[in-house]
Amino acid sequence: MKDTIDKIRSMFDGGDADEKREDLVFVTVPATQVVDCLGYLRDRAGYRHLVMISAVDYIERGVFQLTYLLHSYEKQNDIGIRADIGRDDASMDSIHRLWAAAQVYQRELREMFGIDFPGSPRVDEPMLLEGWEGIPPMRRDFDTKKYSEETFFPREGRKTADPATHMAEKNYASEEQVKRSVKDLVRGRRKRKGNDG
Amino acid sequence: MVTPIYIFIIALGIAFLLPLLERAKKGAAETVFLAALSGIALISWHWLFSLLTGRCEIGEIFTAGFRPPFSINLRVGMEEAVFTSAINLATLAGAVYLIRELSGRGTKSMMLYLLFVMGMNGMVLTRDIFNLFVFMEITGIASYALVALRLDTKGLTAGFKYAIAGSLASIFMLLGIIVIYMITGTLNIDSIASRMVSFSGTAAAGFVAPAVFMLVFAFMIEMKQFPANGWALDVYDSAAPGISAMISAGSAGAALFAIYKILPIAGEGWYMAAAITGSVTFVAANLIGLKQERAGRLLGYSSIGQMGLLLTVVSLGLKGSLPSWQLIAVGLFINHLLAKAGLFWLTGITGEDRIRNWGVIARRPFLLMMMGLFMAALSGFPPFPAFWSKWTLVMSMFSGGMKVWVVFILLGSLFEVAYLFRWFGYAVRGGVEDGESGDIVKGTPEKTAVIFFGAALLTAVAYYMMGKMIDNSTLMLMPLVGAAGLLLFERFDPRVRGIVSLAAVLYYGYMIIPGLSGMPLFFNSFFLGGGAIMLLATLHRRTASRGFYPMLLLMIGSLSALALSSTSLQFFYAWELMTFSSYILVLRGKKAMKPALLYMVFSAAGAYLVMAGFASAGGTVFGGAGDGIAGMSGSLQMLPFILLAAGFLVKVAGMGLHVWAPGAYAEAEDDSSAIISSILSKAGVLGFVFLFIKAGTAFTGSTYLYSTIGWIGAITAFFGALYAAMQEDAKKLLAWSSIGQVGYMILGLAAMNQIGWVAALYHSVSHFMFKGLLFLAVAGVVYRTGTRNMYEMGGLIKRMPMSFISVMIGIIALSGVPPLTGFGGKWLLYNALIERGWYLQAALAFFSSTVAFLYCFRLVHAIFLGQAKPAFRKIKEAPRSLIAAQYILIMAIMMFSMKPSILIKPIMGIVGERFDTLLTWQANTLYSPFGYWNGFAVMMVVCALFAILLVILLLISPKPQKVKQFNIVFAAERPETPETTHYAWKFFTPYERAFSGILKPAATRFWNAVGEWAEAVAAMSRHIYSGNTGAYVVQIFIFGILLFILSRGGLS
Amino acid sequence: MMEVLKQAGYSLATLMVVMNYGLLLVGLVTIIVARVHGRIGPPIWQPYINILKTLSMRTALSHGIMFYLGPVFRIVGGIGLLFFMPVVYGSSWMQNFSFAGDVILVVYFVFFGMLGMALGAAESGHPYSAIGIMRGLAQNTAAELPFALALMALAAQHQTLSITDIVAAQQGGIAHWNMITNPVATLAGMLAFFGMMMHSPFDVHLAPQEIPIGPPTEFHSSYLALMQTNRSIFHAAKLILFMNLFFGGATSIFVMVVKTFALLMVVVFAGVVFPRYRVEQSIRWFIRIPLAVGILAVVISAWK
Amino acid sequence: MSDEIKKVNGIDEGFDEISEYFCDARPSPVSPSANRIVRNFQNWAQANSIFILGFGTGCGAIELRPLFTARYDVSRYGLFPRPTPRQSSLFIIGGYASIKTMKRIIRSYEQIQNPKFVMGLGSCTVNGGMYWDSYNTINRLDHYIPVDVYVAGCMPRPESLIAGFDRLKELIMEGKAEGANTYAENFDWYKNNQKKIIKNWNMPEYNW
Repeated sequence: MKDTIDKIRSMFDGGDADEKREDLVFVTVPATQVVDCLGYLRDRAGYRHLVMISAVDYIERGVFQLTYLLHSYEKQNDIGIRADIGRDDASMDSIHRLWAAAQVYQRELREMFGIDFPGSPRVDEPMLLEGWEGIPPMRRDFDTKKYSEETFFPREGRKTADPATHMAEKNYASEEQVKRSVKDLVRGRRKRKGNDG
Repeated sequence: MVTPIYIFIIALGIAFLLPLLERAKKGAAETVFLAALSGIALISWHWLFSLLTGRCEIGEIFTAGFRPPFSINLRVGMEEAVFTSAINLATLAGAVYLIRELSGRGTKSMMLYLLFVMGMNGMVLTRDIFNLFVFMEITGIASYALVALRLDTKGLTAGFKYAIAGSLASIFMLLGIIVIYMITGTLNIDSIASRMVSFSGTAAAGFVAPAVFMLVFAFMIEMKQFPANGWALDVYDSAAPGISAMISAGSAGAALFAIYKILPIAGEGWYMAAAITGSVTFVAANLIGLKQERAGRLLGYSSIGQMGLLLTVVSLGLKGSLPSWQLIAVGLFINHLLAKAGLFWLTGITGEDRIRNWGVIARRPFLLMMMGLFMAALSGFPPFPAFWSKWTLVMSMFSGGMKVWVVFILLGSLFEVAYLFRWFGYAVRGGVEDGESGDIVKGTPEKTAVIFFGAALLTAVAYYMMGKMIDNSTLMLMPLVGAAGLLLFERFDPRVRGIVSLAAVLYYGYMIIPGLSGMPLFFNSFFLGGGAIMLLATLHRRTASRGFYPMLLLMIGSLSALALSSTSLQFFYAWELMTFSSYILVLRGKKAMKPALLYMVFSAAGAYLVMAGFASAGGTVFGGAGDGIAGMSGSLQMLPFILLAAGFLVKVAGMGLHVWAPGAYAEAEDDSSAIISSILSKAGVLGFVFLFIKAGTAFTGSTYLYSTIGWIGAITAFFGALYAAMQEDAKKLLAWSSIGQVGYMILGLAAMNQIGWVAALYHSVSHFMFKGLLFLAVAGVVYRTGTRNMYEMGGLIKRMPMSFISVMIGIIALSGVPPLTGFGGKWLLYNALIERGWYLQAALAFFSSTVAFLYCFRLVHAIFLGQAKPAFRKIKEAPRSLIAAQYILIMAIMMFSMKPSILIKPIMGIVGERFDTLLTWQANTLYSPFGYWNGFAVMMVVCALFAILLVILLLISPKPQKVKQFNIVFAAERPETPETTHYAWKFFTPYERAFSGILKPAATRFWNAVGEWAEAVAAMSRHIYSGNTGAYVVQIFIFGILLFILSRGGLS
Repeated sequence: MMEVLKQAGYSLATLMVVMNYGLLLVGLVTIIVARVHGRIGPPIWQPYINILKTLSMRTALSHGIMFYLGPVFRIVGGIGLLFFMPVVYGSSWMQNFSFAGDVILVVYFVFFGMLGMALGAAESGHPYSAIGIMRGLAQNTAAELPFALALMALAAQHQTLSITDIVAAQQGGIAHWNMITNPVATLAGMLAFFGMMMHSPFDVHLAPQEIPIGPPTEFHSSYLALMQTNRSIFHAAKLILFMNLFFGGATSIFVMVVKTFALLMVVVFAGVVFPRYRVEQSIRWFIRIPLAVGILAVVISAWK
Repeated sequence: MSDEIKKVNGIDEGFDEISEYFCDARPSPVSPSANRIVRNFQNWAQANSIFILGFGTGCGAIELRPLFTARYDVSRYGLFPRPTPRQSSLFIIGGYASIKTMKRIIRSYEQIQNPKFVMGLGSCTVNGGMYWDSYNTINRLDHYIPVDVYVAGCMPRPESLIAGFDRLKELIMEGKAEGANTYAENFDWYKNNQKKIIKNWNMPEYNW
């Protein structure tokens, strides 16, 4: 694992290793190096299994952070390759030639984040959002509540409440009474004590 | 009486004059040359005419005025006259055909040709053995030169090989002649024969045998006997086709005549040896012919085979084993002469040697017709001479107890049929493989004329022989006359031709049917009526359909003749005519080349079995359906029964012998399929009817034979239905269904009781109606959609409702569901089988009829129901004439369903008193010993119920919204495309899986293996002809040794 | 003419009896199956309510003329089957139109409805309908094989095909029933009976989870009402056929009810115990043991 | 359909799949029988024989299964599962409905014959439940198809469902469960709502 990380860092301009666990390490590499790096990991280092591809919208930094999580059956550990890509016209090299299964993740990322993977099969077909227009819904600048209220005829009378208070008031009123009076009692005694003292 | 010397004078004189004439005037040589040949021919015809009319006696001409042995004598007898006439006729025609090429080569070629003709005449005429040798040499040398005339390597080497073989033969002949002269002191053939006898037992007798051997050996080489015939094949292969024609037709004939003269000298011991050699050659040459791809060589094998057959006939005739052998020999010879020459000539016209490329001829209907005619003649189809000869030959051989010979001769003929029709198949359907010879074939006028002349002559001889051979020849000629008459209309619009044919069939039916009764009436009204309906259906044709109507008419006519026949020969004549015409009809289908060949080979094999059966039955009069014969005549024995039954089983496609049927039924043109499947398949049923009437049940082994046939029928019914359910092709499905349905008929007939026969005949009619209906409806659908794959169709009910109704009625009738006609047949059949005690067969038949539901449903579902395809969304209803024919059939079905008695009562009358009466009628109810059936009541109840319930549904149902094809509940989805929504392909897969154990095509594999085996043997044997001269010489010597051994065996 | 009308009236009466009996049977079977599951099940008259409910649907749609006629064909097949069969032996009014044909007619008439229904269902264009039909047809034909053999065994035994005569031959106590006199044929017939009744384990053609109820997927409203009615008639008619063939027929309605009920229970109990066969499995099953039994039956009966 | 298949089948430019393959008729309300006795009788039959088409869109579907088991056994009340919409009369939406699912719900709903009833199962069908602010699940089912009975809860127990069935039966008997007619009468409103969320509307206006 250590050797592999060193190799990545030396060969693919990797950044510092972010070791989450003994068997899970993340390394950030430049976006242009990702495909080579993954190819190396798959063919040379034994990380043959693509666990997933995910994205995080760091709107503050203006990037999407892509994470390719790989698993090695021999070494029984995982390496995550991270890469930052710009949020505007987000695009990334497709890795469906390395793992055919990657096309599903890439389709999903295209649909949910608007990250394009040119060349990936069926990448433009929606999986869930048939005929979606506008900002992809997983981007952080998409206001889902507003969208829902505008689109889905919200039912009147919905309000949010703290479940604990709500339950206490609605279902356990008498117990609450007792509790409160006990509290008051205790508080009063304290007060009195204080007064006394 | 013109003396034959003139022949030689003319030939020699003109030959010498030709160069002078050529100098004198350009073109005069050709005229004189042809005039000379005509003169020679006229002389021989004059003899023939005089001898036939009895105006003169047999002429003996003594050349030097002395009697033999002091001079050479010539004889002009009947045989000589016939042979010289035929040869001179052929050579004259051949000269006309060749005239351009001959004149192109200069006068020397014409001289050679004249010498060649003279030599052949001399071989026939002379009675002097040395003179015979001389003429043979003349012929030989002339022909080497003619073969090499092409001046290419092939021609020259072939000529060289010919010369080598010829000189070997000459050496032996000369040696033989010398020795014989030494012993007998004479060269006259007649006196040699008589003197030879007197030498037996003397010291000279030791010389006789070798001398005779050498003589016969030499002639055998000249006769190109197997295996000493490699050189001859190269000759046929490489000479110009016109020359090959002459060598094959003429010089081989002359050699045959020579050996006919020589054999008596050799003595009786040689007859058998010669006959065996001949038949071995016949079989071997035809077997090897199977693998031939080149037209010239193929015809060469055929020629050699024919010569072998002729040698067999002549030797056996001389031996005295074959009565009326002269007729056989002359028939075969003339047939061979004209047909073979005709085919060689055709080869010359097309200029195409590879038979795969013979598609070039397909665009010339006339030449194609000629080719078909010659093929038919060569394979021994009626009415050509070979048919009558072969029939007489087989008959006489059987009566002479020569059964093994029959087997070999029929086997050889079968091979010949196979390769000839393979070639014909390529010609009709093959197309052209490479573009180089793709242009249209053009014959020069004189070549075409010669071919036509040959065909006409052949037909004339056929007509003559037919008049001699067959009783009631006028009636038997009717189908041919009708077909020939229709040829005159070929230029007209197809619809005109169709209407003329229809009128012809109707008029013919109107003329003959009133005079009939019994089985002939039944089958004739069935064949002719059915034929008329089917003809009506063909009126939709817009394409040229050349030759379609004549052949159709011929087939319908021959079926009618079949039912009318009163002797075995008539029956067989009609049978063969039907086979040939239906073969042509099948071959007209677009992809029908292979199925048609298979059909032809199996039909021919079946026909030979039938012929052998007739022969083994001896002089039994067969046919005529035993009108007026009360009960069964019981005059057949086991062997003829088996042979005939086997022959008919081929025709009805009994399981195991069925491999031809699916292809033939399915690949024929769509409307022909209806005819072939619904009408023609009944010919076998008719055969069985006639056979069973003749055979009765009294002979030895009858119980087992009938139950065997019964089982075959039941198994056929079962597998037919099972395979039908697995087909993707609508026509194949119907084809398999037909095979199965005919199985029921055979089962019913084999039960040999009244109910069974009524069942079989009733089912025949019923099957004709519903299967014709289905095939016509499918024909309409295929015509419109352009595909036969059912899964490509679907939802056509909206576009073709009339066809849908036809198919629906058809399948209800077919599946045997009451109240339509199909049920009657099933009911009668089970009663018959129970009466016979055949319970297991009955259960199997029952099961088969339930399996029939599978394919019935599939047919209607995959084509008409389910999802409509966008490609067919604007398709039109089937053509009107097809629909009209279908609705006539529907009306008939409805009528017979409503009142089954109007069909069953007459059938009961026809079956008549042959069996104990088991069926009785009471009002509308038919009673059997076991049950009863009231078709009328059933129909009424069903109709009433249907009407009442429909009204109820209309009353209780809210007005339905009409929806379209995708308005289905598709698991909350919408169907993507009609193609993926229409469930039709491999419909009964689970069924196929469950029955996988018995669905293996065992019969097909078996017959494939037989075919491959035959081809492999042919391919192997073919390699002995390596083309190497040395090898050929070795073969000649090996042949000599074999012949020697054979003659020892024969002499002892 | 009067004769015919009288017969028609009688037959109608028979039809009413059998239809109600069949409906109650269907209800009862549902209850029995529920009890086996440990449930209470619907009331016994639930089939009536179901039919009334489907009849009270206010809309319907049609895929074409055959779709409309399919259920009619189906119910003609069911009623026809009943009409060509004597229901109660000796009863003057329950002979129906059995004079029109014998057992072969009856057996073939089973297919009439099946074929018509198949046409109707296929017209809907629904692939599941086609699959269901394929399965139903395939399985039914296989079941016919042992049945045909059993039938032939009976024909061999009694030398008749008339149902009335077969029933008549079985009169005079249980010892004369074909069940006793020809046990092998009865066994073959009963094995086929499982398939012909189309109960579990031979109900893959309906396969509700896989090809939503197969052939009738598209049928609804009044079409469905007709088919539900037919289901009861057809069920009862098939039971009566087997009762007549193997179990001595019936001399009164009471006997008919008892016998057919007992027969049905055999199938129902087998159905609740065994899981469903796939098509090729059931076909293979039919062409093994039942086929062998059937052949044995024919051989024994013919040999006698 | 891909262009290739179109070409193979000779489908020209003007070929419109929707109008070619689907019936384009609009639904029309069918009023119940005018005769009160007949109407009541029919309503009684409808109420006592309810064929359920269950649409297990969400977790709620798990609560449907126990209904048919020995413990709850709704067949006692004349309720039976039915796998095809054509023969069903009660449509149960078993939980949250995403937009993509809505398309299928609408299709199945329209394929049920009149009279038809809908039961919304679980809070998600009432107001979106815990997915109330999702970009992809609807909030109120009754804006898309008429709903007769809501059974609230997350998830409601089978007992609640049985209570819902009782309520439905009452409604049917009273003749108040006329969702199909409501739908036909307010067809345009429903279609507008549906089309607002379903962007690729590749089906006919009304799925017969």
